[in-house]
Amino acid sequence: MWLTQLFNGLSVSSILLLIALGLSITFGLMKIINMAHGEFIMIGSYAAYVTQNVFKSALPKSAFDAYFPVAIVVSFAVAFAIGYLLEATLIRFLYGRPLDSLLATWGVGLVLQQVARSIFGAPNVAVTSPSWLDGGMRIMDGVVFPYKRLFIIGLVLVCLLAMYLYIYRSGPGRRMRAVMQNREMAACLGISTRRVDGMTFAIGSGIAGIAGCALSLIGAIGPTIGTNYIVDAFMVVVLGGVGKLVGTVAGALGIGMFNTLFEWWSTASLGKVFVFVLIVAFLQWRTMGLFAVKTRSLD
Amino acid sequence: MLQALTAPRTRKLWLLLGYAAAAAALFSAPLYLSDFRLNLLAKFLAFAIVALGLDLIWGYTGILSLGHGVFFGLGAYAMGMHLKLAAAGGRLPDFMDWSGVTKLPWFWAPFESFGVAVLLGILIPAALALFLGFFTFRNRIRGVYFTILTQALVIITVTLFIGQQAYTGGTNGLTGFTKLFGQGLKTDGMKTGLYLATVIVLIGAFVLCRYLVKSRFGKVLRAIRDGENRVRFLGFDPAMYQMAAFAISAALAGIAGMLFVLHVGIISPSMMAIVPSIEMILWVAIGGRGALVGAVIGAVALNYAKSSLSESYPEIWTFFLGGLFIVATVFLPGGIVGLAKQIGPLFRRKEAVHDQALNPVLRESNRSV
Amino acid sequence: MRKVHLFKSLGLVLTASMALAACGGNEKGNASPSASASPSASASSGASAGEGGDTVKVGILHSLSGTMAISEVTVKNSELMAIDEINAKGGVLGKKIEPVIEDGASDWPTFAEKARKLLSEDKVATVFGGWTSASRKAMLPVFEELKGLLWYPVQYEGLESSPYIFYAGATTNQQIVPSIDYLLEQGKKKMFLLGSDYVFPRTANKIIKAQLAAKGGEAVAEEYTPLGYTDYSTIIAKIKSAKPDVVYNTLNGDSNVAFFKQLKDAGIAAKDLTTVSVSIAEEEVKGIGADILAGHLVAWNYYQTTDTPENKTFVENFKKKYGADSVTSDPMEAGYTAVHLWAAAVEKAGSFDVEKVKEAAKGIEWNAPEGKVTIDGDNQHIYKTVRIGEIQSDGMIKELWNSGSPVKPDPYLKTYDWAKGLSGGS
Amino acid sequence: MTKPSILSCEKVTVAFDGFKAVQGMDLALQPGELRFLIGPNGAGKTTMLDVVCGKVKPVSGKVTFHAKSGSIDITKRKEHKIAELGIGRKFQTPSIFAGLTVEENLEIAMSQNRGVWAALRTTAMKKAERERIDAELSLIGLGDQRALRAGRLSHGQKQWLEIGMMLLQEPEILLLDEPVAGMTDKETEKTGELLQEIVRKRTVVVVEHDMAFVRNFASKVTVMHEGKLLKEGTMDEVQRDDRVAEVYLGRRRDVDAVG
Repeated sequence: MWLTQLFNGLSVSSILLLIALGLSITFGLMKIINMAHGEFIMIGSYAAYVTQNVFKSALPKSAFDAYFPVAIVVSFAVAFAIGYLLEATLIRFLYGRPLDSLLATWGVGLVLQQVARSIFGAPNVAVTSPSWLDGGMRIMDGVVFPYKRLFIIGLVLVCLLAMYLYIYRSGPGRRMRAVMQNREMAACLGISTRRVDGMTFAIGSGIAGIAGCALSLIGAIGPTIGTNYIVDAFMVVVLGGVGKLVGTVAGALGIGMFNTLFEWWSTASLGKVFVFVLIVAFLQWRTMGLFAVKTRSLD
Repeated sequence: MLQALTAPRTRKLWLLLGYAAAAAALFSAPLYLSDFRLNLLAKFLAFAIVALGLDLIWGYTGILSLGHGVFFGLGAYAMGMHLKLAAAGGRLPDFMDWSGVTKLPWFWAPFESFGVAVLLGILIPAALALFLGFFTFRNRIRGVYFTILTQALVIITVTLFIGQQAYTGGTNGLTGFTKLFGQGLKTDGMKTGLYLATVIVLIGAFVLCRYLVKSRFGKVLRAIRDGENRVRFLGFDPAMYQMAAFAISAALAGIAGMLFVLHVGIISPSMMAIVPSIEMILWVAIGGRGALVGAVIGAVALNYAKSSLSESYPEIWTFFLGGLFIVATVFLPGGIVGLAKQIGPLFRRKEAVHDQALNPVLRESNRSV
Repeated sequence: MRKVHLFKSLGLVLTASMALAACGGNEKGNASPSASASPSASASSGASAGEGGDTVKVGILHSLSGTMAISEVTVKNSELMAIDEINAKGGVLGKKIEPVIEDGASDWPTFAEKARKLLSEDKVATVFGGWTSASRKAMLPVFEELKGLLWYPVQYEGLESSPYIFYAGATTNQQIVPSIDYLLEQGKKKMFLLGSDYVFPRTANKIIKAQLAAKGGEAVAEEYTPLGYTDYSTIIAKIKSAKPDVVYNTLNGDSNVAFFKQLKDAGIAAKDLTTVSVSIAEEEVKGIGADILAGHLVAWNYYQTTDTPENKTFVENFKKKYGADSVTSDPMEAGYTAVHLWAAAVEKAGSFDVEKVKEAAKGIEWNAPEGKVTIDGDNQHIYKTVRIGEIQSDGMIKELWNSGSPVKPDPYLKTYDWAKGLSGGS
Repeated sequence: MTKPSILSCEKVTVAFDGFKAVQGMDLALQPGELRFLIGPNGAGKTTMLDVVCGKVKPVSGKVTFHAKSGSIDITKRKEHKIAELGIGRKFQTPSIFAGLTVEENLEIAMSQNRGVWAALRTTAMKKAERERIDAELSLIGLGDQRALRAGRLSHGQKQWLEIGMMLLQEPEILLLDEPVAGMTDKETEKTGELLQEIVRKRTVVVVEHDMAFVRNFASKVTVMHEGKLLKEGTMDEVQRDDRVAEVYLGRRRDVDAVG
């Protein structure tokens, strides 16, 4: 049983990480308190839904299983594009005003929900998962690791690796870090901060889109699903320490593991309460999260 | 002529005149508003009291709390418990009966008395704020960390209230109130009375906040907003001031919650959740943070907009509401009051009020990460 | 800082008077603001108030935004369709019904506010609305105070009988109690009770536990997850280790999607473990995926496949109006039936007066899509046929068992010996 | 030089993430002394001030404040307590309260009962307080700007306002971090005058880069390098020292964050 629970903990952590990764960019690096992050996850889910429908209606049945990889790309692309658009029209007015960004993106979230409702209707829609993700790996009697869960864990690792390489090992990533750390200096060095900002926000949104696509495998797809994830995503990023990729990973693992553990011992509701009490208590001790960036400035 | 109007002495007169006119308009509202609209207005005015408290902690002290729904809810539950007991008339409240509770829980008993209920409706939120503030402010948790922490508080409280259905009424909350002071809650006299009581409490809260803001306490709060550490090196303990402001703010939210229950007749955990808590912040943001009048205007105007938009466009009104938030926060960073300040100089033909007059408030209320 | 006060005060007066004036203005004729509204909303904008002229206003109050919109919007649609049908036949008492649509926004105080608005501003003859118990509980005092009429279309936890509410959905003895009996008869005695953490599941499970205790069954575990919960891996692990015969599922909304998807992934199919759900109807099946739900059981009073002539027309008309791939479900049928029952009661009373309609409604029979329904005059609930169904891979639900005849509603379970003490003194 | 010191730091070591910004530093101040703390970037000067005012806690070492009321170990106190005891600190960047008026800034800074209750009860300034502030305003030359928001002052005016605040705070020891940085010559001159005024009544430590400015004052200079004490003495002595010359003129080191 402990093996199943360990796996479940890992699985929950991977999902938390997936929903928080995009936010660790838009919030962690750009300091935009993006309350519309959940809605980008929703966009990803709907993109998966639309891709599936296109495959269903336009392509032979045998090709259907291939829709999912395509859906991941489509989800990323759609969320990326909407993110880019949002940055260009709205977010760029909000740099250096994190709390204003909270309020404005809250409004964006409301609008996006209503857009989804107008396009796809209020009820939930269903995505049929590809057959190669059905079933699970039988470890031993009674212990099954579902393929979807394994797939999500793998997907998270891939996203994480890609993000790491992009941020820390590529030219655009270096420019991105330069802009996020010192905007004026970067501008002086000839970096187009406008373009970097746009790209960064779009990438963060795109990753949220991937999360939405993956979550369509195990959860609901509806206009308001974003609200189910948004608070958890913020908790993960904050617990880990804003602006630290490794912190986000640790935050996700911590919350995921403890949540599974507490839920197993008590009930889902109490487990949730425990985890949040723990987060509050933990932040008292490490006030800037697990991996804090130390600064010497006065405020 | 305009210059004469704005001379220092007449300025004060105009201000007083403005307040007097507003008060007169509010006090006479029962004469020209229908029952339904009066009830709505009463609810908005209750919200304005929360907004005042929020402005104190956010606009003046620079601490953004996304957990005021909890304080509001605790006050509301205190009043709700009293009303529930009054409605039960000595028997167990109906939901307890169904949940298998046979005896009134000890912590319900004090709420039998109206006075105690009101007192607890103020003290419990304040005490919780002090408790949370004692740790967080002393540990110098601030900015976005504090904000997220208050969200955690919301989740914890809401989950607990829902889970303890036998004692709190669960998701349904408390409703089905009938009596207050032995009188019917739904009589015309009672409704008008409750409305007027709300106006009086609002004016009281406004006067209190104004006093606080003008006192040296208020100056220290603003100093903390501008530079918390700097205040520390002047020999003040910012944590104590933040705790005090947070507790006062929470108490105001509790008072608002109590009035809300009296007008609306229901309190449920959903009123304490994240969404209402964020909406409360929006009232202050749109009204104009760092200006008490702004908080009141924001709460009333935004709720009025929400009500009328959803009445006129029930299926797509969230489009407009969302759009309003976006436009207001991006293009009206000073809120309605800020707009007035910007328009003001056009009429005055004096040196234009530079952005900076407002900037510190915005910058510091934004300072977080 | 200096001369700002003047403008502050001006702004204060301006806003206050603006708000008040607008409030006041709106009160006189609600027609004006909605004139330019969307097509369905503009239906509400008539020159007449209440039952003046040749129309009569009724309120439609469901969540059109927020988390509950996923369920409630379709009920609104079926209610509007019923209104259209009645209007096409000449209306009630010769007057066309004019729906006034309001959004409860998944927020209970908003339900109360809008109910009050419908009754006191629009002066509607009756209101159809609500879904969650919380929204009904929030509206109840308003309807009792203003002596308005509410038709509530969803199955619920019972223990209520307001003189101003007609309960068109099932109460516990028309859904949960017979479904447990059915399971026990099938020899399934060990039950795992899983629900969302709110009032309906907790009350339902309390009843189930009493019933099981009296009839030789056993509740092996009772688990609640917060509303909107999305990860059921731990719950599924708990189910595996408890090894029940049945999972009795009272989860709500998005949680159902997550639970069933993850149950299937964990390698548990319907043939391995029976689940009975009371909040999953055709509409929800569509949102979860029929491939995932096929074989699982549900308990309701109506399915799209229910074989009555009335249902054939109902489904046909609904598809015609809302698209060929739309489905009908129990709450939609209940909302539709409620509108027709009200119209019948009005015709019988010869008046829109609430008290007269209430009096006339007693004992009214109507051939609904679910079969014959009768209003129980004692508690304003409705006699309904109970049906256990199995979800098919095409998304439809096949009836496995039914109660044969409509069951008399008993919201307080007074006629069940084992339920003594459940509803306490009230 | 045998007067009892008012402040003594012994073997103070400060570490940030393993990096030792200050290592075994000793520093003793006589009452009424004006001491300059100089050294290249990264020498640990500002960190030393941070230790004395409580902003940074040393990993080892002792800092003792010999106040009139007795000796107190600073390292165990919180910042606001240290400030209450009489150690004032002016930071490198002017950190006045931008949202408050000049007058309000001074009002807050003034030595007073700093408890919440006292602040809650105070609505207007007493006559004595007003007079103190008026005097201060004319000293720092901001009388005309008293009702102006401090955020709208020029850079130099902000520095003076802050010095004025420090004076009203009436500390026994005043720690100044680069008071003339970024000032015009004229402003620097005026600041020098202010400083002379300040020194008359209290002990002052100044961190400064501007050697010309330091030379205006005939007082003791402490040179720090790589977190350690390099040389202590008069300006002339220090300038003649070979090691000091090497540090300043020799190989330029890369400047890290600790400056």
